[in-house]
Amino acid sequence: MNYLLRKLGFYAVAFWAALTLNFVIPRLLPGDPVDILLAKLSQRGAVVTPETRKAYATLLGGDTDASLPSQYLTYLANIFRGDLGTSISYFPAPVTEVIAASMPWTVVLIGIATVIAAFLGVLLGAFVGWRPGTWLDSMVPATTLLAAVPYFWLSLVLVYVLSRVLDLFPAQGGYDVVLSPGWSLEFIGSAVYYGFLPALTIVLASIGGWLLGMRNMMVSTLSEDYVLTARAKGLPARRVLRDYAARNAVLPSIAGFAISLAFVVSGSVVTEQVFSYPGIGSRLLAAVTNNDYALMQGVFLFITLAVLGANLVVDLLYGLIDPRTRAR
Amino acid sequence: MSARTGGSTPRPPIRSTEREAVLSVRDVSVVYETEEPVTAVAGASFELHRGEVLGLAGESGCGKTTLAYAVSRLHQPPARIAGGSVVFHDRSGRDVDVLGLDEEQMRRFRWAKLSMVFQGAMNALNPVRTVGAQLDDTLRAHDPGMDRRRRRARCEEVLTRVGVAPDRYRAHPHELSGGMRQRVMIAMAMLLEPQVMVMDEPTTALDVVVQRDILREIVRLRDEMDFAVVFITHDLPLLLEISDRIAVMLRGEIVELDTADTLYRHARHPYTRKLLGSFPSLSGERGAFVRTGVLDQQQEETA
Amino acid sequence: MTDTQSVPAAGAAAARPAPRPGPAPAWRMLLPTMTPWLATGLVLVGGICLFGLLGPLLVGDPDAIRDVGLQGPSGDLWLGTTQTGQDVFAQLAHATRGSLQIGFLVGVLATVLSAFFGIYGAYLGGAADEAFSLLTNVFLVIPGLPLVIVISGFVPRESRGLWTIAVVLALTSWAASARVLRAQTLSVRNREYVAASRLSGERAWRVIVVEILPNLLPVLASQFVFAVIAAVLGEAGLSFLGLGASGSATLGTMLFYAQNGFALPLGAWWWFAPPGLLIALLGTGLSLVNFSIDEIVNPRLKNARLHRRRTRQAARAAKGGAR
Amino acid sequence: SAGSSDSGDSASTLVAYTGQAGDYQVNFNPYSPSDIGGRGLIYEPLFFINKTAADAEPKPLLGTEQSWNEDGTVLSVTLREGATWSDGEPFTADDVVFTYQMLLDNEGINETGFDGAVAKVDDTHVTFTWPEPAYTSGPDVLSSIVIVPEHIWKDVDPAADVLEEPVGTGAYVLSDFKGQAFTLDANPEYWGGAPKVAKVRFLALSGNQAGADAIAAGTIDWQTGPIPDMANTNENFPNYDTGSVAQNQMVLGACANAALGCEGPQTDPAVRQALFSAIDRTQLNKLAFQDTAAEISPTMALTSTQAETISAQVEPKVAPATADPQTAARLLEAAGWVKGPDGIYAKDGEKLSLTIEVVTGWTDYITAIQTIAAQAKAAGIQVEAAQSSWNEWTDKRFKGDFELAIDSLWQGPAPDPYYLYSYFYDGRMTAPVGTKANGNNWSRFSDPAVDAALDTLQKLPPEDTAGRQAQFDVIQTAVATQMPYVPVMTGSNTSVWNTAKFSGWPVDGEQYAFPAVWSDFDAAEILKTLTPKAAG
Amino acid sequence: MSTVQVTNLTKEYRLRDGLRRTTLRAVDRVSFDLLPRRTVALVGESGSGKSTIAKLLTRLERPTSGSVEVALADGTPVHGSMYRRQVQMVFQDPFASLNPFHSVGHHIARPLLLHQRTSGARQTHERVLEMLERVNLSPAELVAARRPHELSGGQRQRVAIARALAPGAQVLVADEPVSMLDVSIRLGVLNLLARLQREEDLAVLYITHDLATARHFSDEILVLYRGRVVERGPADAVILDPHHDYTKLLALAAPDPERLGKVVAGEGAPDRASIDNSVCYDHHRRAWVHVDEAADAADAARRTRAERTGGGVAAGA
Ligand SMILES: Nc1ncnc2c1ncn2[C@@H]1O[C@H](COP(=O)(O)OP(=O)(O)OP(=O)(O)O)[C@@H](O)[C@H]1O
Ligand SMILES: Nc1ncnc2c1ncn2[C@@H]1O[C@H](COP(=O)(O)OP(=O)(O)OP(=O)(O)O)[C@@H](O)[C@H]1O
Ligand SMILES: [Mg+2]
Ligand SMILES: [Mg+2]
Repeated sequence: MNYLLRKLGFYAVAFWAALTLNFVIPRLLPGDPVDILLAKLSQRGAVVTPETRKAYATLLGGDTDASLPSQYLTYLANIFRGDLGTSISYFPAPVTEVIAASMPWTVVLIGIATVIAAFLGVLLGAFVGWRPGTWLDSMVPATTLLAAVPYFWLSLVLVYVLSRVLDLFPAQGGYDVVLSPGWSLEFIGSAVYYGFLPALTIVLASIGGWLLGMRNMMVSTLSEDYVLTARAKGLPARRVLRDYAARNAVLPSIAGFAISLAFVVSGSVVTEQVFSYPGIGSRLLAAVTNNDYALMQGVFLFITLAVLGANLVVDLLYGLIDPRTRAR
Repeated sequence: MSARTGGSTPRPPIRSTEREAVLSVRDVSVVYETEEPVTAVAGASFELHRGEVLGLAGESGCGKTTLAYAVSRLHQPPARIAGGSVVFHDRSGRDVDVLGLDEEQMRRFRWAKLSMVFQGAMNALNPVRTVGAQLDDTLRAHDPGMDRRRRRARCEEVLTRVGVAPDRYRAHPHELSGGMRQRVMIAMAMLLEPQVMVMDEPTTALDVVVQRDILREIVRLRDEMDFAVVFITHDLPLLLEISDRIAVMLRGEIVELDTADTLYRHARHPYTRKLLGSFPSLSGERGAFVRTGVLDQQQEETA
Repeated sequence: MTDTQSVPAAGAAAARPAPRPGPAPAWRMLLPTMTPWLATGLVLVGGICLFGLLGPLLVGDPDAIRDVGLQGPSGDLWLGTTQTGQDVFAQLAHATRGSLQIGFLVGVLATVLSAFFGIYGAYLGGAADEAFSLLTNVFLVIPGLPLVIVISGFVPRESRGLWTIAVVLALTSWAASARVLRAQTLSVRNREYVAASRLSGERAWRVIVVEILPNLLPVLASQFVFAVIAAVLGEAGLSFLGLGASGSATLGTMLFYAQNGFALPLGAWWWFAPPGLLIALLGTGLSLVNFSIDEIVNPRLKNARLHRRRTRQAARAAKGGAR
Repeated sequence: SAGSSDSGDSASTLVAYTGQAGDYQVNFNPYSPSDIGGRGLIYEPLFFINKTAADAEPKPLLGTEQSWNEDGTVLSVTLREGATWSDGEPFTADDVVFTYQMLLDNEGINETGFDGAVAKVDDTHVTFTWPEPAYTSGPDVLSSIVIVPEHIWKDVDPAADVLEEPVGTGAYVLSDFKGQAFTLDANPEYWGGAPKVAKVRFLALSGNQAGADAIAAGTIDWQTGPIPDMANTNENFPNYDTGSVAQNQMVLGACANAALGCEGPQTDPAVRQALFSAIDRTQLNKLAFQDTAAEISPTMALTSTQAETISAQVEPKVAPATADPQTAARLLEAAGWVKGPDGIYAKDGEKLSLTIEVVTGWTDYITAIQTIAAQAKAAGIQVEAAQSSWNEWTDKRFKGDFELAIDSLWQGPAPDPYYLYSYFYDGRMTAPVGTKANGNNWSRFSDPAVDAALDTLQKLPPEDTAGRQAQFDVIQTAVATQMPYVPVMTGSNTSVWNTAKFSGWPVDGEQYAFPAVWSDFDAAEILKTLTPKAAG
Repeated sequence: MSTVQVTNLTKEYRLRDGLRRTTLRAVDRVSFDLLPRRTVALVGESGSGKSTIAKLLTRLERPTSGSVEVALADGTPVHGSMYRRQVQMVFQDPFASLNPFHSVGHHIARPLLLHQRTSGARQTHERVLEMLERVNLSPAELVAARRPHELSGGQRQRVAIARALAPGAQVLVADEPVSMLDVSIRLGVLNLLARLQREEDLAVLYITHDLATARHFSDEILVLYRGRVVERGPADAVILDPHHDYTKLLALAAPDPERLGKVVAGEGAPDRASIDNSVCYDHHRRAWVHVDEAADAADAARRTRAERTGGGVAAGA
């Protein structure tokens, strides 16, 4: 219970910090985003009323009338009302709508890829760690090489080889555009087919971290007394591996999910760009190249929110897996 | 030697020497194959009799743990048994050459015939599994046919035996105190009613008072269940109290092996005598301590 | 080893000296043992650093164009030319220097930040520690690159220099290290020699720098190496997106131009592959070095590595003994 | 959910890529700046004018005939009978009047600057009236303004509203919209008969590279934009062919007018001319433009369709193909620049160093700048590129916050150099640095003689070639000597199209339209002309 | 020659249990005096507050209430950095109390320099060697150059003692100084401590859970149970004639080879739940004293002492 409360408390703080960061960044950095944004809006034909200006000023700073604390409060109020302004690159769609359309793609892509990478990485790591010094150990430097390759470079190479040369997978997009998005089997199949390469990129590039972490923990765990005890008890090797060594070694990997997820999300932003994937990463980049500050901020906020949410879930799960957390 | 106010209970008769052997260790040598190979145990031999407590004493690093591991073949790769034999004499009369067993036979042999309580047993329980699960899987590994209810009953029985409430079956190790964890480990060691238990410093990490409780428990259980104990510690006074016979190790060799009483009063090896001399007696004279004059002075001041 | 098993402080296990202390000086403990992996890593990193340091002095003008673009590698132009006929090898040398520069810069900045928040916070303890570690954890869960992208989006190109990018990358990458450092510091701080030196009246900074820091050097080194990898990768990503430092040549900008010039579709692998590979090799080299540093931080890893050799030795000896 | 849209005979579906980066956000308001394309397919103007032809005879669309009155103040248009809106309503003169009046009422959407008066004569006739002769306004009025249905648009705010279900008279109607693509179906009720290409799908990809990949994969049929190794398209992609028409003058536009606040070496005409001479265009064409760019005249008149308007007083007529560093040096030294020890000229301690603004992702221009930088360096001019987003770049240009910017100038609604001059060289269409110019003249060039000549040209009927040429002489002399936009080359908009699936593309012999996907009205003409090859 | 007077020393730790906060009284109104050439032993089970007292005494922690007053032989109270010079500590773990990165010499030289006991490198070095000789580490020259991990546990503990004495400490707090050493060298280290104590007139607080050494090494024993003193008096009296249940329990638990085979199944374990730590048996007074009573008395004694500034006062109670 305490654990739960503490975690919830932390995520509340982290969420608040992200909101505040979002508020602070445009105010700290040079440039006048509000004017640029409004100029663009009026270029796009929107009527810029003093209210519009005020709304963007609370979002992006530059409102000299109100004091900083009152700007901050208005900003928070706007956010909680779900008002993130209008996107100019997708004018006149509101930012929230643009994000809502692309968020599911990213969530599913990264979610599945991360789960696969974590699962495979942990599995391989467990085996490599269980038998240190065998040929399996050479997988460690190999995956390190993969992890050190820039995501975008890897995805470009994959596109070139698997899509252009071998023509196995589509190089762009999230689904076959002939189909309409929906829960039809055909569409889901196509989404999986289209998502394969981006997911493969993420899996390849991130599996090394999981593997290495798991292997190192495995090695440490294997020298714990309770593993020796388990062996001395005459348990079959498989049971020792599963219930004593791997079971305990995997905990830090799970606890370290935050770091890896933030990493993967970062990498996938670039990956999405390469694959013209309809996810939130490409929206973010589009927003940046178009100086669409409102969208930029919104996307950042949503990505952070999603990462926080995922971590919260993992942390709560962790509380179930590791009984020690419940006690402390 | 002045008498202690509490008076000493009479020592039980030394019974084990006359009894048959349960474990014969002959000339066992263990080498650590490191850069320069270390012979941690050099030609150690002893016989363990049914139901006795054999103490193994010696300074840190003299090879006590290594010997204990070698007996149950738990040594990890840099270590290698360079020679000797370990024979287990089963109650059924069958002799088992421990060093000759294959992996699967060894797996079955462990714990069923010979169990261990490890040095630093505080960490010998998996922190993320319940005590019950860890007891249960031991039973399952050795008796796949046993049904869940009977296993549960057995686990609760051994827990009760060592003085842990059976409702702690579902507890996680961190919910237990150090002493309780140690008891659980002892319960686990008894689970399959082995004929030999090797205890490697089972109480070192514990508080003096708790340590006492555990020792008492061990002795009581031994009396009840008649298993033999190899008790390893560097605490000679403690060994003298609980063991029937004591082996003193020095740099990998057993330099002296005798009954506790003989060893205490008529130690032959100089090293044993040195060890004994290092322990001031609680109720006895100051021994090697040099403290003079201070006491009287204080008396004057407080007066 | 001692004769007591009183539960050591977390991490103290790592500090326990080897069973048989040799006459080696303490600083040797900080040096990783040479392994094939470490050797490979050092050769890779050393080679790339040398290439980045000396390469630019030896190659021709990386910007000079030639009439024919996209020539394949030849004796003259080792890695062929770009679309505009520029010498890829020369560009690679300059870009390597640029990437190393930013990697090193970020590495230093991030390490300093993480050391401050991790070590100082943990040393002070109490409210400061709580605040610092909260901050660290918050920074940890906020995804870095999106934040960097947003910041880059707000910073006008003119002010998006090398330093800006370095600072931004450092700001978003120190947290993980700080957490590790904090844990390590907490364990070191509780060691008795720290208390002893405080007892002798040492000042706080001296306790941190002289007593605590040496123990953290392997961790710091590992974190530094990690920060460099992350920075090189992060910068490459940013440059690839066109958000990198303006006016600097890095491997990322090279890839940007290669992508821009359709290097891959045109089969100009000599233009597209080397920068990416160089990043990967640098990263791999640094990671390999890091493995060895990790072995100092966590000696169990080293034991695992020695395991195989010893198993073999033991098996051989057993066979010899049996005969 | 909708399930899959009608399976669509893929053989008669044309997939086009407009160059849009990122997903589409639905908006088919042709007057909104975020209109997503396909405008000419759904909506139609009165006439179509083929800019790639030398003569500009308007081709009837919703209008069938047009004529000027004697003094060039009244333009009469006869409208098509029997055209219907895609919702079934008939198309009438009222719609035309409504549309033009809407432009007059909403200044924000009046991009062509229509400033006449519109009047309905009868159900099939309308007139456009100007107080002064306005010959040059004709083409815009006739061919650049799409007619919208009054019965729907009377309730629409043309500047801000989003149209999700467009109603037009064009050859196609919207069938299906998704963020990644939208599909248009042939309009069975089209007045000219339903086009043979039954479906057109516009894809959203992430940029040129993705487009090239898609061509390689055969997933798109028509794209306008660079693809690798263009010269060998036929070999690389046997099903595809390229077509390009040199129509856009690529320039290094300078913030040229110091009087309006421009700063930097580029305000010196000698510098701009030296830069002009320093460029090795053969090399540039090879390295940056895959040899697809064409020669350029310092007068900016297209050498292909507008050659006869090039003034005899301007020398050379065509920009030199190779670099001429001597001339560059001569020009600079005459203007007081001195070569420094580093080989770069300097004057009063200021180095001759110029920054060229370019948009991130404009791959050919980025390469071009790299090339020009190396060439200019040989001539003692230091040039470097600065990449920024399109918006930022546009902002800079219009605010005068730049030294040089690479861009291309564009043609007017008809093949007449007048339009380009009036767009880019009219001193009244600019503003001081810091304020946004209200026209396209972002170099801030200003010359009263040019302004007067432009006014005169407006009043001269197209037939009066001699009179017009006199004015062109004035303008072109100024353009070539002042060089506010340093001519680089004439850029081709290269399109790649699938010749295996469709025939009838506007190839060299039959240049019936400007072949760019994004050029709405041309695209409409092309799509109406194409025929699917494998009908089965 | 310095004396330490500890009066009603109390330490509370704030524990955070999720959102709740509780306080744990680790040390509760403990009073005693440390006099030159005299050793006071603190015994008690794990967690009884022994180390906490050591930390309070050496000012590694601040007391919640109560006082620790150190006075020089002439009665001048000691403050500030002087305090650090006067009161030093020897830690339990010889492996952890020396920094593996510094040479043995460095460990001893630092306090010398910090407290201006020596000036200049030469003098410091000579002094370091001298200190090492005093703790029987020779050849000192060689030992000084070594690093801690090149020494055995006993040697290390001697270095730690030398370091503690380096600033000229007159009060030594030894927190289980030998419990981590091999049995065979424990006596050596304790004897060394005793010798130094005699030579330097040290006041020593000896913390241990080993009753046997406590008895032989100290003059007075304080038995600590859950933060409170439950029995105090001359060493032999406390060990050989324990009054408090807890002391009895401890004595019973201590192994005594004289009682061969004492551990038998039938041996009854005293019930710890019934042990009461609110009373203390004082062997000097030969009477039971309630903690509150003792605390009041200590306060009173302190006040009188303050009035008589510098007058020697008897130990606590
Ligand atoms: N993994 C190992 N590799 C090399 N040498 C080892 C290893 N483990 C132990 N040794 C050496 O073997 C010898 C015996 O060690 P062992 O652990 O058996 O001693 P011990 O008597 O149990 O000591 P303690 O009382 O400290 O537990 C020691 O000298 C030790 O240094
Ligand atoms: N920093 C701290 N924060 C909170 N509680 C503490 C702290 N230090 C000690 N304690 C608690 O104070 C009590 C006394 O601890 P202390 O270390 O003084 O015991 P000890 O008698 O030295 O035990 P041991 O024999 O195990 O060394 C314990 O219950 C301990 O948990
Ligand atoms: Mg041992
Ligand atoms: Mg303690």
